[in-house]
Amino acid sequence: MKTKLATLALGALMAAGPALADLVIPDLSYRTGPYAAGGIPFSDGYNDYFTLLNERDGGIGGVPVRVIECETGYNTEKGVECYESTKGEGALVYQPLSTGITYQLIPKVTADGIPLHTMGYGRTSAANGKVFSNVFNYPANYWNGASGAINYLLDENGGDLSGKKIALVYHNSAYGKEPIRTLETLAEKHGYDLTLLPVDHPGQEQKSQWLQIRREKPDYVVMWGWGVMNQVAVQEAANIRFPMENFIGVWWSGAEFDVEPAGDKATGYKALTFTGLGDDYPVYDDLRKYVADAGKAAGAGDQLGSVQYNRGLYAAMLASEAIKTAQGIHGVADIDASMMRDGMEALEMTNAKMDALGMAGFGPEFSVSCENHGGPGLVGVVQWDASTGTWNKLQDFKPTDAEVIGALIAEDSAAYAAENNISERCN
Amino acid sequence: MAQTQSGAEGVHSLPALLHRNATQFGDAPAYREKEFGIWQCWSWAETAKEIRAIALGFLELGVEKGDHIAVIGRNRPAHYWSMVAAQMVGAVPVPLYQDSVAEEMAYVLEHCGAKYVVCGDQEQVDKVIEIQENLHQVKHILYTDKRGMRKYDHSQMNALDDIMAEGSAGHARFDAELDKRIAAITYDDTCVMLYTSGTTGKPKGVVLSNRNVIESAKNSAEFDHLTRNEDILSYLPMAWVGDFIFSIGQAYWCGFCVNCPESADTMMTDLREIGPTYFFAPPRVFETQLTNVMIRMEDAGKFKQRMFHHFMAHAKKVGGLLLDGKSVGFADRMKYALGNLMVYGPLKDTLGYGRFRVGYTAGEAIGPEIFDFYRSLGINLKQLYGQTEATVFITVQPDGEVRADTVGVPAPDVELKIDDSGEIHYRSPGVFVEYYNNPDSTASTKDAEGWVATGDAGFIEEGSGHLRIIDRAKDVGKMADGSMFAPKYVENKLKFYPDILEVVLFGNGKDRCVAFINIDLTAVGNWAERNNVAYASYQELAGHPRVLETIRAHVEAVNKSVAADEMLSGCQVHRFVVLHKELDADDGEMTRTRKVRRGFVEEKFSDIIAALYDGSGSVSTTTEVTYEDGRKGSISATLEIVDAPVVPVAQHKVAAE
Amino acid sequence: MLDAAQTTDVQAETLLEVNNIEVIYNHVILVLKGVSLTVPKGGITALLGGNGAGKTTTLKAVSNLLHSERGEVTKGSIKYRGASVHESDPADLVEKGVIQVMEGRHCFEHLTVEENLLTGAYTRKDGNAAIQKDLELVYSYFPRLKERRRSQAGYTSGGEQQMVAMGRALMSRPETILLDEPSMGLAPQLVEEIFGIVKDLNEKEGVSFLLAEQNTNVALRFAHYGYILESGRVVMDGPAADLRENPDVKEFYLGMSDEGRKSFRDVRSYRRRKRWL
Amino acid sequence: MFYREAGDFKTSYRDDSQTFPIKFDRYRYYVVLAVAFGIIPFIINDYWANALLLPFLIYAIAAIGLNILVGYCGQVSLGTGGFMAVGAYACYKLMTAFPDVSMFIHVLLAGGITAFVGVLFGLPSLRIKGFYLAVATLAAQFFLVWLFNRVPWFYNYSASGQINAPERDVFGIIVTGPNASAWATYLFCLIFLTVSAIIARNLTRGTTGRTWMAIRDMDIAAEIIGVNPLKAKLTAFAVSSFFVGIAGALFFAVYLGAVEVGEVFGIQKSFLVLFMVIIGGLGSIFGSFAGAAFLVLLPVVLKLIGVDLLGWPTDIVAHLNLVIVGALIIMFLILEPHGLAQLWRVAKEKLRLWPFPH
Amino acid sequence: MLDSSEGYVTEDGRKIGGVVMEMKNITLRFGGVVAIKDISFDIREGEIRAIIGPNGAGKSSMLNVISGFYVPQEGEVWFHGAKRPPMRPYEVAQQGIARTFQNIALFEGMSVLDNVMTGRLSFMKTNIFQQALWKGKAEAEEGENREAVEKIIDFLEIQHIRKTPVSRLPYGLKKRVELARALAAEPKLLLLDEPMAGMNVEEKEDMSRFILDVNDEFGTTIALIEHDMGVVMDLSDRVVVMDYGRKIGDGTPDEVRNNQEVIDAYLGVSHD
Repeated sequence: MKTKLATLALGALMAAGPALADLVIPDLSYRTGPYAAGGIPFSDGYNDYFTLLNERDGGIGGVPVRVIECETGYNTEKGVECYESTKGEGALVYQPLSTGITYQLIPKVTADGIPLHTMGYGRTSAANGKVFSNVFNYPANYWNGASGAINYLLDENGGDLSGKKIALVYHNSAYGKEPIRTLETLAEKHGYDLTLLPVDHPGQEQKSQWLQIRREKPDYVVMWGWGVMNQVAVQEAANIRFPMENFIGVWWSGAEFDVEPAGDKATGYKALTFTGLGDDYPVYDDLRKYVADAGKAAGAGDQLGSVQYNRGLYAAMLASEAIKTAQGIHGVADIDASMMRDGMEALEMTNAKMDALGMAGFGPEFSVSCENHGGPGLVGVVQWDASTGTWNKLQDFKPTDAEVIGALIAEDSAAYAAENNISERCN
Repeated sequence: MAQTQSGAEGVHSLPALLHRNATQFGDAPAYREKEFGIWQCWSWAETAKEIRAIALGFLELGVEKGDHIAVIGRNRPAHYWSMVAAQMVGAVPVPLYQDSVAEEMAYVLEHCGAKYVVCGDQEQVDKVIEIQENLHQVKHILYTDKRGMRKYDHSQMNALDDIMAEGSAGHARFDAELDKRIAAITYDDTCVMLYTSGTTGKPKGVVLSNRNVIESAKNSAEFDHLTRNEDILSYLPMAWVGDFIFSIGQAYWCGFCVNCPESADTMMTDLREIGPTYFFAPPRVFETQLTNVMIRMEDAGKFKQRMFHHFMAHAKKVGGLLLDGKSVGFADRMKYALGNLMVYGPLKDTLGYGRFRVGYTAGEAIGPEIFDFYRSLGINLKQLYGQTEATVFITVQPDGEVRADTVGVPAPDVELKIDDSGEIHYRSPGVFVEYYNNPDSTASTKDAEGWVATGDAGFIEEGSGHLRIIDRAKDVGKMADGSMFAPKYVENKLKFYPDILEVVLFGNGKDRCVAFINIDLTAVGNWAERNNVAYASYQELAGHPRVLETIRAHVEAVNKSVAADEMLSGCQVHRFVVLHKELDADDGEMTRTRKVRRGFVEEKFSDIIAALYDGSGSVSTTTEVTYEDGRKGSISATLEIVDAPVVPVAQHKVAAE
Repeated sequence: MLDAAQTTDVQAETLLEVNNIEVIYNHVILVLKGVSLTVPKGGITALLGGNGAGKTTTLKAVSNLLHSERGEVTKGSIKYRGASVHESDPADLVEKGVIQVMEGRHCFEHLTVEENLLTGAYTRKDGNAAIQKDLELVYSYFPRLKERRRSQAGYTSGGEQQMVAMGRALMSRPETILLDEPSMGLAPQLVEEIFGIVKDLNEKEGVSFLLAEQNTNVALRFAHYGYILESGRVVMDGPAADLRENPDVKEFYLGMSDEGRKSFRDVRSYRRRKRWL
Repeated sequence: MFYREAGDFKTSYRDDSQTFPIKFDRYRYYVVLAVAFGIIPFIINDYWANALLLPFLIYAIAAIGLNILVGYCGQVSLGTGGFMAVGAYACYKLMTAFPDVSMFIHVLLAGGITAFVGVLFGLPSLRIKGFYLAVATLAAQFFLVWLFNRVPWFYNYSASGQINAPERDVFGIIVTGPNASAWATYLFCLIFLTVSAIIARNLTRGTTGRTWMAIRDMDIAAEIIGVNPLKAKLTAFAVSSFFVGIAGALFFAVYLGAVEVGEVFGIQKSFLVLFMVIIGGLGSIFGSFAGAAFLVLLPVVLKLIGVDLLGWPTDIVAHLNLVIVGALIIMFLILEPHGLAQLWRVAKEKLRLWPFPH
Repeated sequence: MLDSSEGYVTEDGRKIGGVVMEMKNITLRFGGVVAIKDISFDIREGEIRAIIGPNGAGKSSMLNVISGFYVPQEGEVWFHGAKRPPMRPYEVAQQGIARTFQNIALFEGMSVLDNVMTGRLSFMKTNIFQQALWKGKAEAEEGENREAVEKIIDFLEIQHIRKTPVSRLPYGLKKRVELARALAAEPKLLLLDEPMAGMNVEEKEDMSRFILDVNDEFGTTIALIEHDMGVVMDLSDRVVVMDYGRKIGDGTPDEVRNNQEVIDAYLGVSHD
């Protein structure tokens, strides 16, 4: 009891900080645990971009950005704690990089009026802005990913996948299960066989799944993995000599650290993407100048240019652009969360804009609307080359099966709306 | 004087008081006894019922008016009830010391001619049966605890429960007779007979009337504003007048609750549980408790010890003043309050004095240090001076006038006078009726006008009017050189050292004083542990050179202080021995109230005294010990005789003359 | 006083010296207060006293086994051959030559008798031959064990388990054995047998014993010196022969009255006060 | 030193066997209750509720439940996570199937269903003990998580397999979903905890508790005094699972709002609750509270100190957190194997004896 | 005298009734080891029956047969005139047979009071819901049984350790607590396995007193295993002597004491 009171007192002390004019961006990162390999570069990129804006531009619209990092360890309970402890600071947008935490936060942020950006993860049907007012998952979601993968395979097979066997190796969690329904629908449409192979958290144990793959010899393996699961899968695939070219991962399964442990054998492994590769962008000059070389980089500062670092960078860029948009809409520099939401809903990413930011072609062009919080869902494909240690682009950002996805989104969001008694907006 | 009154508030007897209590506040608790894990509780109404049942049982047994009913046992409600029930049927209750050996008990039983005996347990029954072999006067034995009694011949023996049940069952036959007997009790009828365990000679049966008991109870209760909300713990021997007046006299007068501990071993725990508001104990209890406090504190950590001593020092400074209602500075008050939170409060609580409102110590002189210790904690401990013959109260200390060196002012309705020899005499409504079957002693103690000689020497202090006791008049003697020999004075000074439990000083008619000393096993034992002195037994510890050295130092210090007193400077202790056994009532060396029987000791240990005077360095002796069942054993030891430094007194004498 | 009283050897070297120890369990419960005793080389010293008197606690204090029961020696010292045992753990003590045989035997039930015995030689480094020799020695003292060497200890009788426990202790070649309640639960002849072996070991092998025992009668017949503990204190000590003659010991510990053995049917519900003097 | 026990005596067995026989303890208990019910609801905010108090309250219920099984009945269980999941999924199915029924009923029924499942998985305890039973319950843990992952009916066929708590109320006060106010969720859980603790205390101080403890301490002796081991063990499993089920339901519905079974109710949850029970003290209701408080609050406090006060990087603090919590657990197991409850008892004993040391 | 089915009268005048329990030709084997070989004896109402014999003679196994831990391969157990089917120990307990163990089987984690309270199990009639509620029936029941238990605690003079955890008690007191627990069940037949083990004379005297009082005041039939011959000879009415699983003697203490086979196998010299 005594400890409890002491903590409460301490908590109250913490909460009473000085109120400065700043733009608060919580970063629910995870630098520990089995998913830290992905969490660290993403968070570094996210942080560094805002640092860059502060250092170079003095913030956004003259208001400095304050990033509050909070360690979740990819754990939902800690995610809730982080959310609760930061929301009072005037948080503008949450980017938890965890589908599990996203599910906790969707109702909470909606109630609290704070936008949630789940870029390429989270609840896919949140793309339906009519139901999910405060949740955004642009520029692409899982179902885009699933469809993108199938589209790519269709292209490879001349538009016909009938009779082919495709296996889905997925993280046995909300995250991994997300694409199943799309893949099933697409299977009906395109006539392929789908085998589901769940891998339990954290994913180190996949022997039986890969034995099954060796036995059943699917034509393609699609993977929804994260963290340590990815490298184990790639390693296992190499071990059973599964042709890497026929192994394609979602964007969260396509970073350097996922394939490097398997060495040369990983060459040929493919992954989806919605962001640019490498550090050959002008923005990196500034990043080096203002952030990395100035010793202000987040974390160890050694992640610049890596896949997930770029995603973090991209997420931060989208956030800052949404802030700018919000500032524009409301004519206020020190915006609040609801303004931020408006900004995100009105976000428009054009090539020109990205060019100006020194990030030309870093992501697809898209615009967000009241109805559509999911963006266009353009998906690219990259392939790993172990000899150079680089990811090479195989296919540019291409559209996915909007018809199928749209119907699924409508169905799932309608179910959610019914369950939670939400009436549609944007009408 | 109250000789003509017909009874305080119209009640003539304890049964009448019982009736008053049972009708006026029948639901209030009258008795509690720790048994079967909880405090069993009897209200006044229930008590009245129980006592009536016992009385009916007595009638069933055929108890006649004027019969004596002995009660032998520890403090239990049933025993107290038996006494009142005895009064109801017109009999005289005679409580006996339960730890008496059979021999002692035989004398008393024979002297009072008790036909009925209420025994606490098998042990007492066995003693009575043993006595009965020669006495043949006891008609019936009752016992309260059935344990082990199964196999006895029950033709002249019953469980108290059984006769209660029988009495209740046959109430139709005896109700009228009982009511008649109750109604017949007058104010001057005998209430109780208590045997004094004199330090000399055989016990004498002090007859106390209803008037003695009720008037004394009433006066003393009013003096201290006792109410019926008091709780007392009854643990003192039932045969002692103190217990009778507190646990029966005042309890019935005020209607407060008498709590009986589970057993002697659990007394301290029970004391803490009950937390009496009104308390009575001889100094020895307080001494022992203080010794224990100090010993336990010595085992405490450094911080606690320092805190304890710091605050106790402060309490010594202001605690007594606060209790007396004197003015004390704000800072001191605050510090005392803090001390109360940290030390005094918890200490009082763990000792069982958390609810202590008023309490008395009597029977012997209490060391000023000890007395002040308790008072400084905020415990309103006071002294009184009394006797069985006075139904306890002669003088008492009023609130606000409490001092260690006096015993207070005369109690209400008590007159005092000091005769030429310095002996204290008193006259009061509590003055006893007579010594039973002993007109000579009665006459030599109580004169025709009702003045009673106490046998103690003392004087009334100028100004305050407080009585100061010097010593027992009979013990005061003269040294060979004619200077005064007042053993108590020196003994008390020595006994105030926690290491020393008991002292007997010799020197009457001799040229110098010598002493027997008993060490306090708890205190010295603890000291031994702390100082890495190994010992296995009392005897070994008592003979340890370092212990002797310590005691010698105490004696030296006392000698110095005695030498400073011109009158008594001759009483310095020249040589002493630390005895190999504790003086014990079973061996006849002490009375049951733990007063030394000087003459007996002198005789029994004459060989040691001789050695003390003949200059030998050690003495070998064999001492007989008596077990409760009368069997004898013996122990032998070689005692080292220690010479103590004395302050030369010649100059003093010159100066004095 | 102690040396003079030793019946076996006046000049006997003191092995174990317990000086004024105080033991507190659980930080608040005082179980031993100021216990002092000595065990001379080659002596059998008995700790006597009722249940809860502190005999076992004293043994455990010596063998440093108190910690496992949340007890600690808060005062005093325990020295073995002049060196404090406080710092050594029970295993070190075994190497120094002190081993405790616990009350209730504590054999390894699933091991055979012989395996049990061999565990006792665990700390020894003097090679198999020596151990085998000692094994034979143990068997010579406990011929019953030899018969049952292949039986699982759990299936042997109480007396045999006690022998196993003692034999196992012997295998560490101890100088001093702390023996806790060796007679408990044993049939009368077995008690005699066990104590006979104690005596043999003492006389022939020179092993010193400190034994805690309820069975005062037997203990005082075989021991040289006795300490009587009550309520965590030593209340009496002396040569065994003297103790046997002490009237209080007779009454309270030997069940003898002036008229000989008292019948258990005639027990009173109260008891004489003890006058340890 | 705060204890004043003189005059605090008992005249009936009823008084003697009450939960807090000492007056001071009783008053302190009333004060805690008064603060918990009368003050905290008025000053509580989302952070306190969601980050500290709700998890504490809910874990305390779970810990009480597990403590009954492990601490009182001596049956080791590693299936707590699985049983919490049963509670959560039962609650979810009930909430969605009967939207108009009070949430209170749902939680209770969820507890009941879990009790039933607990009894089923408790059946092996008759034949197997200790380590083997632990393995059996571990199997239950994995089976249950697998089941809830595997059978879409349990998650109403949602795409992600997640279950989401819709908004439900008790007497019109919303207690689940995002619109539930902090005080309402807090009070809702507090009531469950208070009642659970009282029930647990009543059971453990009476006949049932004694039969459990008898089985725990020595099953042979328990049988010889007439304890039917089957009945005793199964009641322990039932009561324990009932509490654990309630905790699971509250954990899902009130605290998290959305649950993914593998992550939230995985084996690590079983261990977490077991740690709470061990650190708190086996066989002590207070220990369950203390253990829950310790493991819920310690990381938060460490984070507050490390990140907010000292400004250290979050990952270092997170790692430090693990190290410190781990070290404390080990330290506890070594220094005080009987847990916080024992520390508390010793402290209390010391205070009662104050200023004396013993 | 012993053959009378109506019972007999002891030297000290107690009336012993008819047969309460009869063991008929019991044989018990563990694997190949024969623990009890074809033993028959009876226990009569109100008597104190001792079973003696060397360690490993099968005495404890016999008690275990009576209390249901072992089911003998051969022979019958008759209780109150009816043949007893194989039972679990708790069913035996419910029939009114209580016992203590040689190695003490107390609940170490519980207080003395709780241990003794467990003995009252068969008197507890409230269900788990009433107990969860506590107030009302459960509380009343607890109080009533507590009272009964306190009487036993008082009887056995263990008041001072009432609330002490059993694990802190020395062996002798544990024995007493175990007896208290057995008595709390108010058994018809009480089995005591070495009640005096590990006790000094003083404590044995106490225990003797308790056993006699239980037998005499509650009329409880007692069967006990004991090694202290003084105790056995003083307390028991009839003695069964076992050796290596066989019965080698049965009769009054005097008869047994003078039985040559018994002297050879067990007593050795006469113990007085």
